[in-house]
Amino acid sequence: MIVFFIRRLGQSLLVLLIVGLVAFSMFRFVGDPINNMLGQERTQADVDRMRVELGLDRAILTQYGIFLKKAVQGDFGVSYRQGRPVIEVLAERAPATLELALVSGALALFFGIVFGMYTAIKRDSFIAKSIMTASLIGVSLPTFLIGIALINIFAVKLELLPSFGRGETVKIGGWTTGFLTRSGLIALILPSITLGLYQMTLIMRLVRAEMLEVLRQDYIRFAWARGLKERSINFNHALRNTLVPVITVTGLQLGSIIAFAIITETVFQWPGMGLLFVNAIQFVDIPVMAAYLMLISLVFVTINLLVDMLYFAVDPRLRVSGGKG
Amino acid sequence: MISRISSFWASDIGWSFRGSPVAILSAIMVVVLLMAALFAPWITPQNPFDPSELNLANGFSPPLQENPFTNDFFVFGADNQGRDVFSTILYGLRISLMVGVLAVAFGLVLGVSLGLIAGYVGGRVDSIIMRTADIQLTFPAILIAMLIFGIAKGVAPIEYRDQVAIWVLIVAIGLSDWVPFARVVRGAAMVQKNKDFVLAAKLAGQGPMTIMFRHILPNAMSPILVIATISLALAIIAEATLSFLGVGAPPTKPSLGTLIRVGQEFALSGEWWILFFPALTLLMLALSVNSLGDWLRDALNPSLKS
Amino acid sequence: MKKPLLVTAAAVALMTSSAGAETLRWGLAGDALTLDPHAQNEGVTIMLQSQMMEPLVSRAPNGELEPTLATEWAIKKADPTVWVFKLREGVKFHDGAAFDSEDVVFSLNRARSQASQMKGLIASIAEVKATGPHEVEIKTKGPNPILPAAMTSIFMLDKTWVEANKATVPQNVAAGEVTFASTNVNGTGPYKLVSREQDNRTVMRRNDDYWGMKTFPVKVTEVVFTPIQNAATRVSALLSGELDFIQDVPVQDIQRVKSNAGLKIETQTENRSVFFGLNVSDKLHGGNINGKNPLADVRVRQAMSMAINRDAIQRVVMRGQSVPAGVIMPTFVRGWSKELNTYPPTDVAKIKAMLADAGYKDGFSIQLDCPNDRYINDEAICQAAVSMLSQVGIKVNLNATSKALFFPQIGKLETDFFMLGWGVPSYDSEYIFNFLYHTKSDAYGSWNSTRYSNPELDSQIKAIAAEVNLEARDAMVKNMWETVKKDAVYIPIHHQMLNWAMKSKYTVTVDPDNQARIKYFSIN
Amino acid sequence: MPVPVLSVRDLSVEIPSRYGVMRPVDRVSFDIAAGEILGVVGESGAGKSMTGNAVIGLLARPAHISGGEVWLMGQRIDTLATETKRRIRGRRIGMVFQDPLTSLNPLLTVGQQLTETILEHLAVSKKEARQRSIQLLQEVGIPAAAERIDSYPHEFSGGMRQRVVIALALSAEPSLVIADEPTTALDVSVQAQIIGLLKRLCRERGVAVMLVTHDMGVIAEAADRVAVMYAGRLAEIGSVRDVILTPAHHYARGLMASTPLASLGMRRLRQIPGSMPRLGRLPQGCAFNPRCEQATQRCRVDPTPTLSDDPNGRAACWYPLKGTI
Amino acid sequence: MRTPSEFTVPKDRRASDSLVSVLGLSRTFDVSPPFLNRLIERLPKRTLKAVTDVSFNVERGTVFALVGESGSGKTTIGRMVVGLMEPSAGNVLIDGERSGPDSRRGGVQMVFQDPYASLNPRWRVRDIIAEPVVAQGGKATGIAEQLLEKVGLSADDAKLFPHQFSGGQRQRIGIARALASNPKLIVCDEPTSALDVSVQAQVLNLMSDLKDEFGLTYIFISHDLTVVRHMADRIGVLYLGRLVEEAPVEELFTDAKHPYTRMLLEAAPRMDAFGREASIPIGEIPDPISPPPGCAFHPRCPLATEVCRRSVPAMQPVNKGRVACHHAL
Repeated sequence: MIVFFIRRLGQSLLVLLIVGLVAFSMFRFVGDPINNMLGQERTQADVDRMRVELGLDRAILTQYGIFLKKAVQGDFGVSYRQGRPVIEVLAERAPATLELALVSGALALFFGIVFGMYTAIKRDSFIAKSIMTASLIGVSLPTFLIGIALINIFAVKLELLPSFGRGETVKIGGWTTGFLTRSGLIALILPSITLGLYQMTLIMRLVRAEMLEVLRQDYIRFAWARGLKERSINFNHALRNTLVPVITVTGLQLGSIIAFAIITETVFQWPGMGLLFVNAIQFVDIPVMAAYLMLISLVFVTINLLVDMLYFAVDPRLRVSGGKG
Repeated sequence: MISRISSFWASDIGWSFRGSPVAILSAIMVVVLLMAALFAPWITPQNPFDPSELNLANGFSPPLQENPFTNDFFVFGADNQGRDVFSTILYGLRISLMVGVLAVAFGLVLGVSLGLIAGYVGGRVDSIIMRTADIQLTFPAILIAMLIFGIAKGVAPIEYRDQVAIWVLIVAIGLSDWVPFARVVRGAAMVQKNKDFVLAAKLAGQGPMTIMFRHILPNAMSPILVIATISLALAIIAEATLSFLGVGAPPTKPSLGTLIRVGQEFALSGEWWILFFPALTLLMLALSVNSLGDWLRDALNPSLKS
Repeated sequence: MKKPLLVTAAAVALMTSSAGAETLRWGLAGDALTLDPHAQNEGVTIMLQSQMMEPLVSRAPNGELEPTLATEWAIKKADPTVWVFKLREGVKFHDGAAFDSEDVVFSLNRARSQASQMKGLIASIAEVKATGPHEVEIKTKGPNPILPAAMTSIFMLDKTWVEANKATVPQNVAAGEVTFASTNVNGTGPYKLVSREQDNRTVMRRNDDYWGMKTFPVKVTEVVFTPIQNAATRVSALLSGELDFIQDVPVQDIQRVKSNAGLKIETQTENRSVFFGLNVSDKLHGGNINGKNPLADVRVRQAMSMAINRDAIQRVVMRGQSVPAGVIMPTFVRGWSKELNTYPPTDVAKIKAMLADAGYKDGFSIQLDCPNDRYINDEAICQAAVSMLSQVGIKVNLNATSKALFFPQIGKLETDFFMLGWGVPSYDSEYIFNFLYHTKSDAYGSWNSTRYSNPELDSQIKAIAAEVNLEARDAMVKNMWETVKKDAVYIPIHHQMLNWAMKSKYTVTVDPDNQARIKYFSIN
Repeated sequence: MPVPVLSVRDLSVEIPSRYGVMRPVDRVSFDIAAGEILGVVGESGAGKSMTGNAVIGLLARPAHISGGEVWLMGQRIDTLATETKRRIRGRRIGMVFQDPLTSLNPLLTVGQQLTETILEHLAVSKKEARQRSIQLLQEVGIPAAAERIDSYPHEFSGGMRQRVVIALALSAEPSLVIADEPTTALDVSVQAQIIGLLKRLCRERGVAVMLVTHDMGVIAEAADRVAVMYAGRLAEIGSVRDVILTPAHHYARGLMASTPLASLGMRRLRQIPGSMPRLGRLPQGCAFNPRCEQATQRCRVDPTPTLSDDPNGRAACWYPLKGTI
Repeated sequence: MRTPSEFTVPKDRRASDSLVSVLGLSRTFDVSPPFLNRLIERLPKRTLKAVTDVSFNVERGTVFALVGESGSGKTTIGRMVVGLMEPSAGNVLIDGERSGPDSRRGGVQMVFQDPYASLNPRWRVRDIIAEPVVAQGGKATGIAEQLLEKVGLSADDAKLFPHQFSGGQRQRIGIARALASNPKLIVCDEPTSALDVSVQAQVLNLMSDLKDEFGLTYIFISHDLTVVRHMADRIGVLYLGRLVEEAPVEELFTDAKHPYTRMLLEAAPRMDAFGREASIPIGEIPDPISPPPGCAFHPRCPLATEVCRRSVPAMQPVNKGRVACHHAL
């Protein structure tokens, strides 16, 4: 267990380093930040001076090295666009994204599992088939279109729900939460549906497929033969075994919710990290982009790690053999 | 060819196909859309990719109404550039399908090769490939595509950026797509390589390449096919999504996704047709490909057969 | 009208104090980059700051210069290089400190310092001197007749406050600096900062001690400023009643907003012209055609200009929300005239003849570089141009990219044919000539990517900068415009229109610089 | 004669398929008395497992009982409501599957699976259920049962697992146990142990056992009576000694003869030509007629013979054999 | 660790024509936990001895059977004989030549246990049968059809796919494939254990017939003593990777010397054993990763004494066979 953890940690660090390097070498192709940082009245001399000041004249590896050296000390630099420490900017934005991801993830997970189980158990029923077909629409239209459609229906036509933003937030320590106010909660509805729909469909399909696989296992038949209640068989036996393979994919899906939030946040003007990243790209705000990508990798790596830990908790077979390679 | 079709018709898969109206409907839809895309130049009244055929004065012509300035007539209306929406959809469908199919093909070839090697060779090679897959997953597909797009835009000679865009999309989407293929093929390879027919092949003196590609791969085709189908739908949608973030097909040669991105700007302004028809086409395409994939998944799963 | 329940709740929550509070919820595509007034010379940044801070002189929505923190200004009789500004008395900063000449000297020097982004605007200033508690003298390097106009976005800070908070140097992001002044404000303006989360929400409350309470309407008691990047979402929010005022309404949504009973649109031609630039040098960046650069031939350039059907662009792409242009100079700028603004009608036969005359009977191929996120419908305009040019035989390959990629390309002269928009904050032709027509060099012509170089014009540009005799100056300018128009270095397209959408109860004049200042909003 | 524990009368199972309706079980009748082991033999596809599944009510859709009756201790059970049927499973009929590896839920401890079954069927406390589980494990010969009860299935060897499965099948003291190829997956030495265990339990508890297997040796060792199935039909039924030594049905004779033991010392084994026909492609008349050396026109044309066509009631054959092989 | 025992066979047999010589064959597998685990959790390196020091001869034209329960190493030996696996120690000589990857050139073939897994479901029968020939670059025209008829199927079946055949028919196809490269030796790994009794008889008969017709030599791997008794000339009994007894078939069945062999014979179900109360074997096969010291069978052996716990018995000739037991019966 410990060994496994250490090995994973090592791999994670490596992943972070690689992601960082890849990201870094990509930035210079996104554009040139200097034009955005200097006004219309700048002269060529200003541009050249700025380039040197920002260190953009140096080799990519050198820039990356400097970035890493500072990053290790917790210094991710100052945002070109906002002129504030990147850490501060990210910390300010993180709650919005994380809360949105949490809610959409929970929605996706809950409905994904419920619908997935239902469509697997009642495979041939009309309702199950309808759910399957309806869910396809969730993955057959781009997220942004669904978001825009929801805004048009629920905000513009019905005037029921807000079309943008987080509503009122409450600050608790360094964390701003929208969970504690009515408007904050209501503002979550449309974006979390938009964001979660796609993931829900994927999870549902996965759960269904795995469940169908598990349902034909001998131990399920044996459970039937022992006269256990259907509920107990479906939940205690089938679902539990379904969850083992579902955990991995679901973990990654939840991770990608944060990445997908880029689009949802743009559509709903959700003041989270995704929107920050889009702004950063437009402005070529290299420190923010770098920190964001590293953060996303960190989230993924952490989720991966948690998923693996979860395996140990769920599957006793792994506990004995000392973990998989 | 005919015998192939008839043998398909008579097979278990064919039986399942005949019993599924959704599958039949989806297949018809896919075929119709494919044909429409393929024969677009002969079907459409206009080549929307040729700027000299466009007349700005036709801009925003509503469907089935004559444009008062030019007396032109458009079935699905015209867009903001005076392009015939119908023609543009068919041409856009071509781009979308091309991006989708080639991206999936790219991901498939990459994923299948790596998965086969990982599963068959095992050991350290397997670890390296699968850890690479983990890293790949760590980098969300959208971000990969955005960054690759950024790079290519920067690296490619300016003159070629337009053409490059499509290929970049293909590579970017394909690159974010290979992991599921690799995983499933690796799994299949690990199962199949211990099957006796592989031993028999080794005994016959077959080399690893023959064994991997002639023996193991054909037996992993079912899940590959299912993943490919679903990936195709996902790739087409991904292209549309990327287009929304400004990294899609160029506006002069729009894909369905680009059309939708452009069209959504007019969602509130009354020119519904610019968004509606492309979105409907995309929906139908993705829906029918997805439904086919769904059906295929169930039909090819021997465990579900009664 | 129905209001979203929760939106109302939010609004109520924000109206903290006085009864009869008037909250203006204001949406915009972008947000200010900083609150430090000298750190960024950027439109939205200046606009947001201008609600809370003030310059000596500002430009009223009608385009006239308006006394603000200075009540009078004039060139010193004895010395044409010295401007004397009389300061308004009794003005207080938000923290209660009095405003005086020390603050002006300090602020102007801060704005002129190395790290300041505003220094380019007032580069002509040689020295600032306090000549009394409410009088300052500004000495320029040479005579500068338009100095006050150049100072409309140089805001005044409280010296004591800045020094106490160690923000004496403007924030220098490049050096990784963060200053107190970039997130806090202590100005003299009509609104005080309540809270600010960048890119999310900035709340300002009326400064009831504002010196101009009687001069301006200042009816809005609270301003909630929300950047909403996605145009569709922004318009939706206005339509659903979640916003009261949005700038930059997409042209296609104007009709929709107008048709909404509670909303209206205010329109004004913007101080910004949009045009194409052409590489007029001997060498095409993309490689010469038959050993020559067709764009070097003035006949080709004129033919191309003629091929652009400005009226069609105006009607279809801009839906009428533009003024077709014959000159790359916004209509308010000194030097603009009707004759200059004329443009040739599109005549395909004539264009083809002109091209044939220049030796391009079968046309040629060229790439058009275009931003897709900078000007109103920039990409669509370029697409339309591609189509129009192709109809006269010029094959155009469109390269539309984000401004982050586009502007560096222009800066590095990696383009032959590009779109550009240009606003003139000084409302004077000299600004255009300086940046767009002067031979590209370290200090001049920094936006001239056409490789156009006319030594005679260059010397004229330097001459008008120092010419104090307005009549003589106007004549020179007219002459210069005729020269460049004849050379067809740029292909003018149009002057953009501004459309501000708001609740019908507001009355305001649209500012040509797109600088909304809430103090001008009156409420019926 | 006392009421048999299990009485199956003319049981038929049908599966609708694209090739028409298939009948994997066709009018099968037999009884099992308390304390008796009935061996059901036949080759794969003969319908022996399907019969077991039909008795316990575990047919997987679309297979269903299309005719006949199943009586358990004088109560008809095939027509019961789903819920009542469930209560019978495990409580009154226990079942043992072929592969002990897959019969147990890998994620639950052996104790959890045992107590779960006991609590489902018997009105005992959790503590008692656990106590009972330990007893059961002891009874089936698991050493240190009190400690092993909290182990997971993968921590047991194959033979031990099959013992656990038997304990599970017996946990609610059923009167009938259906053992479906319980030793096929086991090594010879372990197989002997499991057969010994089954026989002992049967004797000690007076349980009726339906032992489904393809191994004539196992039948000979364990069963009291034997039923031979061919192509879904009962070919022959009788005491083990009779059926093995003096088979009456030609198929049964061929089956016995083709075992290597029966042909000991012979150069070639006796063999039945051909193979069992696929369901849905059964020949007219006696299903065995294409492979039967003595088949006559009657065998090919007349309706399928049944046990009652044999004067001795042993073989479903028009020309039953007499005498030894 | 003892050196591989000097393999001795009775003098009169030495001159005989032996096709296969297995000499001191051993195979170990590394089943150690990964390096980092060993480092941190201080776990030792662990090896699984699948086969230890096994020697035997197979005469040309005879059937040599290897019997044993799971984990006895019989399949591993089979794979080493055909050259699919490299021995860790010892040699396999076929016709005097070392078996290895190069010996796969057709001289040795294999028939597999599971007729469903041993034929590639995506290949036509023709290609399956011809593969050993085609892979060596040989001409394969007509071979499949010819062999199909040899194994009792029809030449027309060559164009079909495996799933169109029953289990017995598939095993016939597997046999045809083994014959395609004209082998001297066929290793049959539980060729009938997946088949029904009546079909098993058919396949066993076919194998006997082919052996005579082609002059083949079989190494017959099985756990089913009755099948082995029918097919084999000589039998080797394996327990936990070691050969514990080797003898001609009749001698083994009538007069087994090793207690394990006896236990196996006793435990095997018999058709004449109605209601027999067999003496049930004690215990189970130990974990091959950590086998008991000394004679691996001692924990289950009724005859075990102190010496069995301490030392591994050497192979000793008895009558026409050999046995490795301190207390051979």
